[in-house]
Amino acid sequence: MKRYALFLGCTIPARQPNYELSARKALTKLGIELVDLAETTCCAPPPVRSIDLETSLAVAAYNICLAEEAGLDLVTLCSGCFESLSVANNMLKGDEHLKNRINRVLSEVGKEFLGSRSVKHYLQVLVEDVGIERLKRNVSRSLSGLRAAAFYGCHALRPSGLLGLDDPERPRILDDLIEALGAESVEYRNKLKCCGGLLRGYSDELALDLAREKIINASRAGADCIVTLCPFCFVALDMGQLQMRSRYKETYDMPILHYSELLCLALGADPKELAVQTHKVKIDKVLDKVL
Amino acid sequence: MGKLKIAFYWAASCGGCEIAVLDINEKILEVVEKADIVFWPVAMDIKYKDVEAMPDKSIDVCFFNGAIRNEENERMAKLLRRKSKILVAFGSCACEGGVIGLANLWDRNSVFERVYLETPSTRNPESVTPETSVEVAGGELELPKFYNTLKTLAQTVEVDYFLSGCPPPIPCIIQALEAILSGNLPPKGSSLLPNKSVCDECPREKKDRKVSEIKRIYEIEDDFKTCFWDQGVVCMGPATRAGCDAQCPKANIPCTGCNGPGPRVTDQGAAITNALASALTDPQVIKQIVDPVGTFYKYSLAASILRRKLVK
Amino acid sequence: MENVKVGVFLSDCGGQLPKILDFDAIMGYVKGIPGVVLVERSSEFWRGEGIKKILDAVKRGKVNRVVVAESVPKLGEINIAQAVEEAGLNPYLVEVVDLKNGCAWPHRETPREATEKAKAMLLAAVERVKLLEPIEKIEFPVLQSALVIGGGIAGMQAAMDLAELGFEVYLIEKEPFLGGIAARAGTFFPTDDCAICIQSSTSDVKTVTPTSRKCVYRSGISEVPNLKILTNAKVVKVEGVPGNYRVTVEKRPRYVDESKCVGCNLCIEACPVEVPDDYNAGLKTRKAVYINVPNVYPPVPVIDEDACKFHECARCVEVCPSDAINLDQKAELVSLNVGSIIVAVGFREFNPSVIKEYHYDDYPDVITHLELARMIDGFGPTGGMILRPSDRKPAKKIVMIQCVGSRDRRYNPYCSSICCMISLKHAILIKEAHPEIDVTICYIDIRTTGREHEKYYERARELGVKFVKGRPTEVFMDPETKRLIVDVEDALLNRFLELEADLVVLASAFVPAEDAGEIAEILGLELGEDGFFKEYNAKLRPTETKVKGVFICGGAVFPKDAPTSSLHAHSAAIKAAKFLLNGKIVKDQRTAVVKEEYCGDCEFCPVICPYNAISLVQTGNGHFVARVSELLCEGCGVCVGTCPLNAIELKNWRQDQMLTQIRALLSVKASKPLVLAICCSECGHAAVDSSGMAMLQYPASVRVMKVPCTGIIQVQHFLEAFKAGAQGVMVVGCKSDGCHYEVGSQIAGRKVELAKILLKEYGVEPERLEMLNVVYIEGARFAEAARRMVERLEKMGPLRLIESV
Amino acid sequence: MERAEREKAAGLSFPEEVASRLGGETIKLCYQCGTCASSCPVAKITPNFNPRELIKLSLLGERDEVISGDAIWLCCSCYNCQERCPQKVEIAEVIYALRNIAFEEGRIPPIYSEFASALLRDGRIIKVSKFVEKKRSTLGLPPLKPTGVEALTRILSATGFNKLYERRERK
Repeated sequence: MKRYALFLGCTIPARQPNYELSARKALTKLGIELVDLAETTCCAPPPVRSIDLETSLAVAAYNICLAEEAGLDLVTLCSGCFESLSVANNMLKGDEHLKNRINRVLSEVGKEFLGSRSVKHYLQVLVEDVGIERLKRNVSRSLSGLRAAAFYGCHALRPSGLLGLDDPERPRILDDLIEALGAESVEYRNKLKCCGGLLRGYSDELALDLAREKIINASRAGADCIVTLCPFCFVALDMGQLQMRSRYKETYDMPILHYSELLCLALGADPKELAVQTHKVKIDKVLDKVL
Repeated sequence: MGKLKIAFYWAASCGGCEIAVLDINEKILEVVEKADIVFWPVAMDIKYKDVEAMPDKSIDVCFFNGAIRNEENERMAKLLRRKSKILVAFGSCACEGGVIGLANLWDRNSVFERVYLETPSTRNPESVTPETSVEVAGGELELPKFYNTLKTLAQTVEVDYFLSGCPPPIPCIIQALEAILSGNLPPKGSSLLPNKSVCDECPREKKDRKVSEIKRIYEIEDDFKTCFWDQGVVCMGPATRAGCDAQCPKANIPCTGCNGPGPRVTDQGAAITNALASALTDPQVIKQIVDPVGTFYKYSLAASILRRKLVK
Repeated sequence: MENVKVGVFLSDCGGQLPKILDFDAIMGYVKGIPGVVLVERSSEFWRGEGIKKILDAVKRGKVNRVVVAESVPKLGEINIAQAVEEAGLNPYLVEVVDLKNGCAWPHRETPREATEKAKAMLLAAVERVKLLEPIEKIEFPVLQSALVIGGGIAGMQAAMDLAELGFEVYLIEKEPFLGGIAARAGTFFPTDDCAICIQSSTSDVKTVTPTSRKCVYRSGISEVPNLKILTNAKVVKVEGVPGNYRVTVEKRPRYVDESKCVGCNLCIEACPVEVPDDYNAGLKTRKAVYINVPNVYPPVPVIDEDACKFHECARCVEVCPSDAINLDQKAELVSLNVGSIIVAVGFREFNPSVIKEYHYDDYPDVITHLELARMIDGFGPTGGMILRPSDRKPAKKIVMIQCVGSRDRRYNPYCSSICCMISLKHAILIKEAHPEIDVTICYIDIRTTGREHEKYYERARELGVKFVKGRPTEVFMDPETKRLIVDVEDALLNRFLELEADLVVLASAFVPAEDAGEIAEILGLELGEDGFFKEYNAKLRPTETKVKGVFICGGAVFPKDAPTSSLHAHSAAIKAAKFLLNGKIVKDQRTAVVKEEYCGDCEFCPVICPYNAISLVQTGNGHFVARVSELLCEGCGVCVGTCPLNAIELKNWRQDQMLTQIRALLSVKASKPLVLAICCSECGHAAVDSSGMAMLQYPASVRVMKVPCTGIIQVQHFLEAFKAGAQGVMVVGCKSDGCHYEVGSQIAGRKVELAKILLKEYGVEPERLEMLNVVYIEGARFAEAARRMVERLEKMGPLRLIESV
Repeated sequence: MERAEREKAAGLSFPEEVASRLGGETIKLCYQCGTCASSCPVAKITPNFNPRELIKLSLLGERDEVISGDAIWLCCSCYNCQERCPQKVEIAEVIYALRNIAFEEGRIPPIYSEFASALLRDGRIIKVSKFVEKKRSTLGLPPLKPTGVEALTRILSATGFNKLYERRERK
């Protein structure tokens, strides 16, 4: 059994315990042990980076130090956390000068970044530690007939040089994982473009425009739902649709699912255990199709 | 022909050279069969005045180890020169000043301060340092004057042969003794070590001779077969006389240069920096050298071109 | 031991020098130097009556060493050396000093000091000349033959030039047919003629004028006397020395005997195997036995080993009327002896698949320009039609994307230099033949820098080619219409465009030939960071390499259009001819030599030698020692400056000679702090000369010593100079990337840095040592640095090296 | 920014100032090919943001326009441009560097100051409400482990983040 330190970040515990729930269930069921670390903080994502790049590196490195001390690799459910921590981890591993600079900051809290651990997105854990084949064998409720639009968002893939999750131009990981559950992964236009999530709060208009395009393209391609791998994208597309309804006076009804929720369903979970009622756009259409 | 008369003397040195003489093992029997040892303070009870009493040139060969650190060393060097037909500078200290030659980075006062006052183990509440004469009960005591600059034997008197090394390699001592006993000696002024460098005897493989980073020995994972230079470690082998059979590199320690510079070189440290400058891929690497003098001149500072640090 | 008799000949430059220098004092001083037997004074010594005096003294045996003080050093040196040689004295027993530019003029404000410096200069010259030994010249034979690697435009042109000059030439091409990348390109700019059109052989003068051009297969290239063409062949090994290379060529089997084939092509008709035709971008198929296009040389089919079923089928053997097909042919090794080699391996198109956003690898309608060129070619797979590969329907909208993999720091940072012209040429050809086709070129910058090139840009605009200033971010297929869309910002409009396209043509970068690295390795040539062959000197020796007798030309050096390739090829041919012409290399032996008994096998010198002139050999008693090639050594002394045992020396710059010179220069005192300036004989000393010529003043206490290259300098020399009384030392060499011996000045710089570290430890101010990198025109920089050095030393106060014991 | 860097930055031209900062190092490599602009999802929907223009303005030294303008805050950090830039300009990082400069000068959008104050107070940029925290057990989730607010505070004061933030507060 492989053990990981689970890095929750901010959005998930604050807004999406249902995501955490499904991810914990699925991973545990597939033989991954998750350890919760004390004293973690925000991963220092783009909003913090915008204020001070050095601070964001130091904060990310601090959190990695906690994992180093625990002797565990980190797994994240959030692409934002994945990106912040991976970028810091790989930048510092590759740049002695920068590492020393950040370690001078960390010495204030008695930590030293060593670069001895890796940071993974839970999709990587599913592919690398569980394996597609084993995943398929565990599927007790095939999702065949479901047309799912895989949505990668940005920070799971880019900057690719520092993340290495998948090919940033032709990613397959989420598509493969969707198809492993028996569903069909549908192609749609501008699949790899941003959900606009990071503009929320600064320019809701632009953020919604970007999210809207995703919803339209996916429905045009005949998708039953959009599958995300990041709580930020999830909010942008799910909550986003409610806001779109009032802003554009149009009807949007595209269910948004975390991949882990889809996975739990395929592994045979009762939707009630997953607290899916928290979704702003109801996912009953999807449930009807797969149950 | 009668038995040869041989003398050994020990000036400023650690005593290792004396041990090396004993390390020739059973060869010593052959030596004493063919030669009488007439003067050897470490092993025999003979006073200076006995040496002074000897006729000039009455000693056939004198092996002189140690550097010239003080007045007494110099007096004895001159005395033994006068009494000996052949004077051999024996060991790094006599030949190149040796490790103690690094004291030429300081002067008498700073050496005294460090040695007699500052070292953590020193208890010297009255701050006594050596004086050349001291009044004591019963008269005046004289101590030899400690020089500001340590000299090699050749900087003091004319030397006939050099047998460097810290201590000199045993096979070379044996060869030298055989040459002396047989009278089959090279031209005066020669070294009794081979003219090649340690590299010539070293089994390690040389590769591209490019140094992009200088490391100290503990910073590398030695593969036990690649030349230290090609692993980024400064090894004095290229600028050091052969004769030791590269015993340090063979024991996975880079050469530190105890056999002294090659026959056509006066400055061992400068010689190795030439090679280093050629091998560096980036001039900035130069800054990674920790203790350059200690690295390049571990045994030969006193014999180098500039000989010592300037004292203003 | 020879009795050394030095004659010193002092030119007063037509009476100019005595206005500054006290000639009587100088003459008196020189007379007193031991070994000097004759001192003469005249207005000039490098020609006329003056040189006769030197000749006379040598001929009559009065002197056997000559020191001349003359103010035209280089010219004078050559004349004097020649004259002395004629008089029967070895020309390397002469030393020339320049008292005008090196002393009187730059110190004319301090005549007394200048006089003292003149004494020092003459003393150093006399002491040096006393230690000089005669140096001989050696001749090495040069075979009258050459190998040209690569049968593209450049290789063919160079091979024909050399063959027609009378040398025996082998032209080898790794493909089965001549022509190279150019042959695939259709037509050429700016001549608008066929790609396969080259110069015609001058041996053909009976029927056509020698100025005419012809297709490769009509050019008579195969009939040029002395020229032997080997196709389907590659170099596998090169041994030997310049002038006498032994080359092993592997000739792969063609399975069709060139001497028997009559070119009827019955075999091709009969062959049942069809495979995609790579040469034609896979747009059509070809047989297992094939020729690329009808007009190739040799006009003999070749069998594709990977596709042919050989004896299982053998239909071609059955139909061949001349019994030319031999399915059992084997690869053979051919050994060639040549004096010179020209590398003309060309370049190839970059595979743009790695730029995934352009989808070259998975959208069939995204192609490259070479593929488009095949479509435009009437002999090509579409007979000149511009079709979409996906469905073979005519393309109506074409978008070309420039700088694909060029000017891209992720792949090739350089500008491939010909892609703009290729795109313009193709756009024009398409528009002229099919005005209805919409052609858009997306560009970052349009570069049309050659003569007559801009007119292509104009013509394209006239014809209605559209230009969009912007590099597209991606090519994608609209999921609904399945058409290609090029997503680009037009920076001039400040607007985003989604350009629909039937065909997207990528102006893919041009990169080094696949075997460039292998050939470089075989020949010991250097490649640039870009992977192309590196020229000896981009400005002055653009077709030469560091390996004597080996030349480079055409696209092997950098992507080139046809005119430039031709030009380059002719240059390489003339350089090769010049090398071959005498039948021998005469080389004086002012070279390095290893005292083998002292060589410690540390193996630094073979690596550092910029000319690969040093190798390791095993001696009789089992030691490995370095040995210098008398042919390859250029006498720079970089090895000398490296050797930690002083086991290697230049014959005319021995350690004793250098030390003697250092001490002599510093033995005549000056009122200001003495400085030794060690200058290389190239840019370093040229800058000193030029400062003198311009009468720029610097203190006469700066004493100049000339060495071949600063690479010869050792750290010991600095220390010896200080010990001999120098208060400061300057090293004056070429700019580090302009060193005439490649690495010398760079290494000298590092030695200075290292020595500064040592000096600091010795308690000597590191500022007493300085490296100055100059070029000839920077005499003012030298004078300024010399003045500053002396000022600095005056402030520091004197250097007292050994205090009393 | 480290003190030495700050001192170096003073008196530099704007492009150099940006290039001397963490994240801004690659700005001068830009040759205005526009790949970033056509890669940018935001630029396609608003005339107020174009990464190519933003870099051009910076390279021309239009410091005020860049730092006080709206554009630097409109980047959605999707890294599409950076991924495809043929000159390896780290465009997203350059924009962070520009935002850092703006922040140092007290120009910061309210949403970012909300993030910053939440971070300083809770160690998270989004607060976990008591309600949600209590709900965890009913969902069957383990209780949240304490955050490292104390360590974070020390890190933020070591990097000067606190002061940056306070400066904004004063403005």
